[in-house]
Amino acid sequence: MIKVLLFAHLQEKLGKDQLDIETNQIKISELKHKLKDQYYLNELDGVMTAINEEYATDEDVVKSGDTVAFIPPVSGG
Amino acid sequence: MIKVLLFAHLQEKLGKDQLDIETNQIKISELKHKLKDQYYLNELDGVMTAINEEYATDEDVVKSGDTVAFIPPVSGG
Amino acid sequence: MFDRYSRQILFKPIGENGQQNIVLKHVLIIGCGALGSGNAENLVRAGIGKLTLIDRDYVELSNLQRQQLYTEKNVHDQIPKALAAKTRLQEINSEVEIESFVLDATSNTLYPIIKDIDLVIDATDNFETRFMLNDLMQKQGIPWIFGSCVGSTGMSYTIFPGKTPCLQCLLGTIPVSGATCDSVGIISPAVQMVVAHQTTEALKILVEDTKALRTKLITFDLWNNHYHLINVNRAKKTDCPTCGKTPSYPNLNDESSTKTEVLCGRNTVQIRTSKKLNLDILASRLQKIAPVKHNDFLLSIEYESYRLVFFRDGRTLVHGTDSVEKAKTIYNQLAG
Amino acid sequence: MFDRYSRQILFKPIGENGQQNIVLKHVLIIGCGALGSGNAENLVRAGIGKLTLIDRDYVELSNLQRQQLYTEKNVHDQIPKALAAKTRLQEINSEVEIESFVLDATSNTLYPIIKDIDLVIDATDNFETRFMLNDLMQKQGIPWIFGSCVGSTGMSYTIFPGKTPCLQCLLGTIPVSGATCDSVGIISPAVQMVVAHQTTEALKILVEDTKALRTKLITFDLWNNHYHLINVNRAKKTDCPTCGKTPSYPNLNDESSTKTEVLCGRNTVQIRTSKKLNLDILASRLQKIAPVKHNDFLLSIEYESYRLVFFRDGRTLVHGTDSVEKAKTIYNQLAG
Repeated sequence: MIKVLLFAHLQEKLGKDQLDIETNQIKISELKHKLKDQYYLNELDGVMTAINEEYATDEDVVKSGDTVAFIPPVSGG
Repeated sequence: MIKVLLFAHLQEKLGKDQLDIETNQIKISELKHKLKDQYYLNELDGVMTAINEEYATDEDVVKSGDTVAFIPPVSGG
Repeated sequence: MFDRYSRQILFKPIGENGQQNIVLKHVLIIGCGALGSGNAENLVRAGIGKLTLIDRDYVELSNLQRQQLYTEKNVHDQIPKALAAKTRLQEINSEVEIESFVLDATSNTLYPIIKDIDLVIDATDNFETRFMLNDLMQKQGIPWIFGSCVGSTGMSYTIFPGKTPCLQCLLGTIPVSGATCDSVGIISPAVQMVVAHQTTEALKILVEDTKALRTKLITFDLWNNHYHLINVNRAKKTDCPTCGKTPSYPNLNDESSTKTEVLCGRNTVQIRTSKKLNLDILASRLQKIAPVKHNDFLLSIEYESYRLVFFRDGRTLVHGTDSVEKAKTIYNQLAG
Repeated sequence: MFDRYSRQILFKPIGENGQQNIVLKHVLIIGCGALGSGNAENLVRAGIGKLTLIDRDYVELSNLQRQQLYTEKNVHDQIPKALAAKTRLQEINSEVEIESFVLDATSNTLYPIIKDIDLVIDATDNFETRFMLNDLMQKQGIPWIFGSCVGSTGMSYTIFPGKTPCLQCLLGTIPVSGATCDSVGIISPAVQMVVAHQTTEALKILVEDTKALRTKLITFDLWNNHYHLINVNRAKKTDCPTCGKTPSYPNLNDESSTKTEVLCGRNTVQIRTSKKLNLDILASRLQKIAPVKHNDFLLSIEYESYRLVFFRDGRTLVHGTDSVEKAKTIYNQLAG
């Protein structure tokens, strides 16, 4: 199982701040696809990704037990 | 191994903010004794203790792999 | 009507309804130092209905480094913090009703103030006052938000009578900690971190979004890059003398009419009497001894190596000693 | 000399030496909104040697909820933020040298300002300016502290040219995010959290305690009780167009002499020309059309359903539309 944390407007779109995804391992790019398909989270392009609090790219692979965070940059100041 | 985090003046007294203690399990009261003996941390009375971010008492037992935090209350405002 | 709060109303968990709630609420902030300044400014900018402030001190030069409501002019004029705070806060938002008291926060002075208070924010600088407050809040059933800071560290926890552990549960006894801002210093961001957490929880309570409440104790160290959330549910004690089944409220003892107190780390003793001081009479007496500075609220005089500040409410600060005996001697020489 | 900074000098990682360093340093803050106000006040209270402020906007009523330097009087007088900020900051600390510019922060306006700057604090409200700043800081080798906030969330990261990944490495391209304070709102504690982290890292840099630097990106959500530190070392790209081996600085393109910009979520268009405006001449012309409000820095007029604000530096804000075409039409009708 993979734990997915969502921030800012992704949270609002989904109505909650975390999700559990049942899979053993998945590439970040595939995980994004999955979330776009299942939850209409089209805002996942251009967000920062972290696996277990480490910066990750679309090519990285996440494994069962890992926590993935999708962090959309916010612009206000 | 047990990871010990120290805050505020405990940190200053020790000169660092964490310690590793080589043991399989130990009661918090014994761990405090050990630290008082080895590092002269007499300020450990009256500090809050947490094991893995959960409030703990002197009677609780900490096991290898756990993180113990000693948090002295600060009074300023 | 709510144009000035538009950015806060746009924030979904507040919205129009939340703002309507905020405008109806009454918050008491105890202490107008660093944490008190920050929280008061936040709540006033957020449009709180009514704010009550209580503080016993006046603005000093070394406060300016971290106490955001005050200016050099306040230092020069030796204005009590509760009044300087009110003046600045009304310039920021004239719509908010602000009440301010230049008083020691004791159970005696707080009783008449807290009757219609929705929430109390702890901005005191010592655990004696916090334990008294803890008893009083449990007795009255008012939620309060503990906060403290020193150096680059701080902590905060929200206490709901009947629901959460209380301060007595968490700490057992009044901590004997040498770490005050006056002994090991403080940087202003540590203040703001605590303020940010206190104001956020205050807003959640004021807009009645209780399921969003943090429930955990936070502790952080900005210089050493630590931030921890501690689950303290287990700390609740059924035999707690404050929030247990048969509370005795051990910190609500009557205060004697004259009391002295060493202000930790400040090289200052406070002497408190129950009778008010007539500052005009005192001024005319003291100016024969040394030049006095005098405004509506206090009178200060340099005498030998000491500086004494007399307040209208009957308190005197003797700066330049941490000996109660010495302070009393000087006090009696001048005002006895 | 350092009596007013005594609580900060007592803090061991600063001390006397650190304070001596702070007093010699020169910081530039870009933007005097919420983050800019908070950071500027902190640094001025901390005794920074010299502070330079740049902001293009003036104080509006909806700013007061979270922008801590401003009052109702500033709103009434329509004072540019950079100037209102300076006035308040000097009341707080008259010893600090403060320079303020009512200007758009562009590579053209920043070049002459940054020559002896030790550190830049990002307090802008959009990523276009941040990417330009990222290029400029890499080119000049100046460290800067990214910060942003919206709703109850925020983030911050410290960028050292030659050492850390840059903003381009982290984000790839300028993000197209709809989430601004003007679209989804903001609460003041989110501002203070970012400010607390920016000021702390600034103090570490100013006192040259680089080994204490956080190095990780923080992101938090105060309403939902999240706080994360993300290790971003892996993000550094050797072929980055800004900080890579052969930088092209893609965001430092020349700005054309007239430029329009929709201010996201504010229903406002900014029109920028390279020639300064003579506000007196403009006032005498426009007051035949409608009543004008006019001070030394700007002139405002209500016209049909629009409000136009003309700045002396050649910029005009057209409030009441987000159509560039419409804004240009109105502008040309009045000032063309």
